Amino acid sequence: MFVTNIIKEFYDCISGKRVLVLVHSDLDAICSGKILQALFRADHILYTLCPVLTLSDLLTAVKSHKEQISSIILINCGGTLDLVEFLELPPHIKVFLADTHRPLHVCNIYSDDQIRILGQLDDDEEVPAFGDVFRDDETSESEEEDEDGVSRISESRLEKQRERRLWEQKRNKLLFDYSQFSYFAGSTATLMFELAWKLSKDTSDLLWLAIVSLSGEQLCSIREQHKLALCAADLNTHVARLHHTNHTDTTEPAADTITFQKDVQLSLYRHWSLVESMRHSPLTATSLKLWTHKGEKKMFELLAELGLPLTECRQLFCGMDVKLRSELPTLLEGKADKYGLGGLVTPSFSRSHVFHSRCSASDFAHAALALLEPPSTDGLSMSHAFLDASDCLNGSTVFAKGIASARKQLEAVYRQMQTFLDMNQVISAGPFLYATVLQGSPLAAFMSGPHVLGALGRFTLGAHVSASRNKKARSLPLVLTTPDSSQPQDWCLVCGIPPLADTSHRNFFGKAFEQAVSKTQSRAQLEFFDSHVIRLHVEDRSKFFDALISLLS
Amino acid sequence: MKMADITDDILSASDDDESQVVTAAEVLLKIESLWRTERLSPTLECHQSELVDCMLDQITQMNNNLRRCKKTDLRLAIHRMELERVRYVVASYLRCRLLKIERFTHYLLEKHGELDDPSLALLSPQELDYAKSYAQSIESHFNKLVLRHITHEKLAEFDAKKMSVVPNMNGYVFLKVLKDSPGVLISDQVGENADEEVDLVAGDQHLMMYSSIQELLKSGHVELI
Amino acid sequence: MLGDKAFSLIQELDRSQHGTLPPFNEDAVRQALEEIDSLFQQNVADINHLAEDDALVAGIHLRHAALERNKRCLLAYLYNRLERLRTMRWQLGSVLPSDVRTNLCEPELEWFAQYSSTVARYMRSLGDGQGLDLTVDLKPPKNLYIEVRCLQDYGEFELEEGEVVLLSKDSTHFLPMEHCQHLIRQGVLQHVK
Amino acid sequence: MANFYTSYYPNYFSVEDILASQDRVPCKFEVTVKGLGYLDASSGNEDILPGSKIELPCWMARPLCSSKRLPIVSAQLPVNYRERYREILSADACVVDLQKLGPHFYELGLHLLPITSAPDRPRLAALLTQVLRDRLRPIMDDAQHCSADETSQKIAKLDRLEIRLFRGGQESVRDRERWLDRTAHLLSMAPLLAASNARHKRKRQDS
Repeated sequence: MFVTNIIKEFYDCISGKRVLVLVHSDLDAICSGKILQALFRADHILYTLCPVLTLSDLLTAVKSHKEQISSIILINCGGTLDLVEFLELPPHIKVFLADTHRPLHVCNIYSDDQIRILGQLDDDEEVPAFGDVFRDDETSESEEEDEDGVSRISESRLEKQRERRLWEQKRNKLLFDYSQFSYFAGSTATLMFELAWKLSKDTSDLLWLAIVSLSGEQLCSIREQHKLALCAADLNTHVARLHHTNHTDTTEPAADTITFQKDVQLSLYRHWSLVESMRHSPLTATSLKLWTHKGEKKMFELLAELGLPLTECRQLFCGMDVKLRSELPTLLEGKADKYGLGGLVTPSFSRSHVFHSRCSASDFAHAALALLEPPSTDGLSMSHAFLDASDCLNGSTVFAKGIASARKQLEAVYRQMQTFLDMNQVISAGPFLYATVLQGSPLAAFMSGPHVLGALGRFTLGAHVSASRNKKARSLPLVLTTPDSSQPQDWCLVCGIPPLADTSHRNFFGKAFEQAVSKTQSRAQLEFFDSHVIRLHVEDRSKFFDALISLLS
Repeated sequence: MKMADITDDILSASDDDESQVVTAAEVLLKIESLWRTERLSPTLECHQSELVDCMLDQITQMNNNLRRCKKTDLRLAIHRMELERVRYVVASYLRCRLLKIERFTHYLLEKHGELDDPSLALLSPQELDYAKSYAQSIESHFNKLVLRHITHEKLAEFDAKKMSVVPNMNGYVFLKVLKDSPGVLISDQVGENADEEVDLVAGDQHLMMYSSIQELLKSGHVELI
Repeated sequence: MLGDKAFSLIQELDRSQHGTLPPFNEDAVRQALEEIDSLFQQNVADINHLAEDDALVAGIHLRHAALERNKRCLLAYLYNRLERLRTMRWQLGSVLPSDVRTNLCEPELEWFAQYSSTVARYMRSLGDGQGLDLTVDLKPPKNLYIEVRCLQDYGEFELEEGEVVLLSKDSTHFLPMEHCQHLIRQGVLQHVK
Repeated sequence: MANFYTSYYPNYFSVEDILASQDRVPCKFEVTVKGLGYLDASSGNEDILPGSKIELPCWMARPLCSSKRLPIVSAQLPVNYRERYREILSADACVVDLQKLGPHFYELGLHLLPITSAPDRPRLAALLTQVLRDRLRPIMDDAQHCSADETSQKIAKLDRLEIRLFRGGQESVRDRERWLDRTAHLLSMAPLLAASNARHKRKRQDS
């Protein structure tokens, strides 16, 4: 069931008890978890928090803790499963679910009380009606027994069976339509921040977490642009409100300010040189085709036209002329359209502390995402990476480490994308394109998780489309495979990226992979909550792909 | 102190002559001051185990009372926090004393033995027991491994006088004057007969040798800061 | 030079890392004791001849200084080793890690056991026999409840009133400070900001 | 609290004091010492003859100098405390490498005071205090400002007493940083355990 009063039906229910919080290993979930932790700290609510990445992580965590706990909070995991059945939940355990993964399983939505879903459905989301998917079979059967005449019974029974078959067909169709596409709803961190606000415990630190999470969604482009823009505007009203109440005295500079203003959308440019940052940002790289000589020349042209000396652009941004730095957004905005760089300068959040240089929310998102999926050569466990990413959001030394890893990751993604294009490794399979990261390549170590795979996939697809003469390219999705870091000999990860032309950000690969696997009996693990990524045994790759092609044709 | 909010219990701590009535809040204030002094003084100060025992007793009682409260009551958290703080002060105070007792064991045992007045005793009965056991364990250890292997009778002795570690009474301490104390003698350490007399005025702060103000500290004319 | 063997024990202590205990150097202790014995025998002999030869006095003095020095070095060696054991009792508890135990001699093990029980007896006797654990509460408490991270798979841990928490590696918990202190000291939990 | 850790004098068990009193002092024997010629290996005599000059460890020199009846030896100041070094030290104490000159420059100095000849005594006392006073400020400065990797270079020329001061300074800087960072209240693992874990880790990395 959906919770309508989040304080009464959620927060009040858990106060005074110890709760288990299971947090999916993604940026939004981490931010949400941190907001919850801050609330729990303030209200002395004892908790245990564990990260989960896969379905089996979730199952193990619940199994090992369920003896000692009566409330479980799931953040960004589990919403797409029938939780009561999957987790074998005893009736005394209540689950509070806050998940951006869609579609939510109908059993969770129509659970009486045991599963409580925080948040609401978007206006454009539709859920099959209760009567269309659930049917009280027992009562109908008992009715049958009350009947007398034999012939009438069989007649009515036939009638009923026929009706039932129809109903089931309709039901299956409804459910298939409902679950065909996987997509993401609004950020959980925003939901949690609103909870904090309702509890009058909203601070700029918590707001910043919600902002970083939103910025992460933008980077991963998992939602429609206009929805993100609306969310940003919402958060900006909170910024204004918090600053207004905190700083009545305007003469003194605020120690900690969040601003929402026009900024250049270049990856990590505050911690890099302008040239490098442009090269590694998907927007500039794909529009200018920076992996070609011509593209590079074009970039220098652009910089020259802006009046930025190349020597300045090649050194770290913080070393650039102060005047150039402050004028950069205006300069770039003026020329963006001429070079086909629409959207290069858009309003975005940044934060400045006294004695610290300004950081944008996307810097934090980049850093945390990179720490979340460290190169497999580092040998860190998922939970360790989770804690690193979580610490990185507090600023401090871990943040610096995160920025360094983010740069390395962006470089690896860029080089891999360039390899794909240079070697013509993006191949058309008919209904979709595919590309494979070769086993043994030093870059393979970096492609270790769903986020980075998504980033690589979108970058590759964008570059491919911009380089390809084929008009159809924009409407083709991409399937990316990469050796799985834990057992690169035997297993690979397969990731599906929707076509560029599709702006709804709905991904049909989850369902398609599932069907292809079951059709071919491939050895595969559909373990991720992000269902468009699966683990597949390498020997079954070709038959899996054949099935996928025939499915999607 | 907030202890007073928690309980209005009035308890008695026996002073040397007459039985005085003290509130828990006053006891806490006293212990905090003892704690400060103990941490700043180069030597061991007189023990006050009655106060400590009384405070510990209070903690236990309060904990029992709090156990009956509702878990989400805000007051509960505040009271418990206060108790934890008190427990920390007591523990830190006793730890600090143990450290000194272990370092200056033989010296303190000797000093303790010299004092007749039980109200000025350096060591509490438990501390005395601790110090004796510690001294004995070290002596017997020395004996087992070294001393009994030495034939020279005199050399084979554990010479407490020579070996005991003595606190540095000439160490300097910061102090604040609580009551006017005229004519405090500052003896000259170099031995050039340049002794000095100073008048300490209430409210003043000084840096002085511990030995010159030890008596004033005992009588409560000054406090260490 | 006289006293060098005994002095080497002190050097050994000085060179060993702070907080570690080198193996008990029985050889050097024995050799220093032998030197003491031989110096003493010579002095006894010389004293007996003192009446005949006044010039022996200087040698007796010199040897005596060496005797005292040897004794001081030996006892300081023992004492400082005990001091390190003492620190271990307070930081690691009454059970010594095996790599420390192997470096101790029998009397040192006995001493540790005795010291350990002296400390325990004292702590139990506090507050009219209610007891007070002095090995915790090392820092002024700031919060009743603290956030901790679990650094190893520890298993189940019982809080007050029978509540049980499962401590698994890399999980984060919010628990009463009072109950976590020992596990933090033992390195099972890490207190985070 | 700090002062009662560092105050070791007269601590019979003090490792520092034992180390300092091992340093050699040039001595001249005033009387014959029978049967101990082996202390002066170069002479080859059975006895030590009056007038022989031997460098004795401080712990031996001290009682022999102050022997009640007649001093058995007369001690001289070690060369580091004599005129030439005194001049260098008064010119600029901060540039002198006391690690080489000592490294128990102050401790040994204190031991030497009672066996120094009367005219030299006040000069030696003044020298000790003056040197420490001159060097203290730069040491404090370094302790507060030098980074972790500069430390070993900074303490390379310090006396052991000075190194203790330096470490103390560094520790208090770290404490202050923790306080500013609001991490001072965080409970920590037992220091011995943390050190032993770090050692194990290093060992694993080496192998």
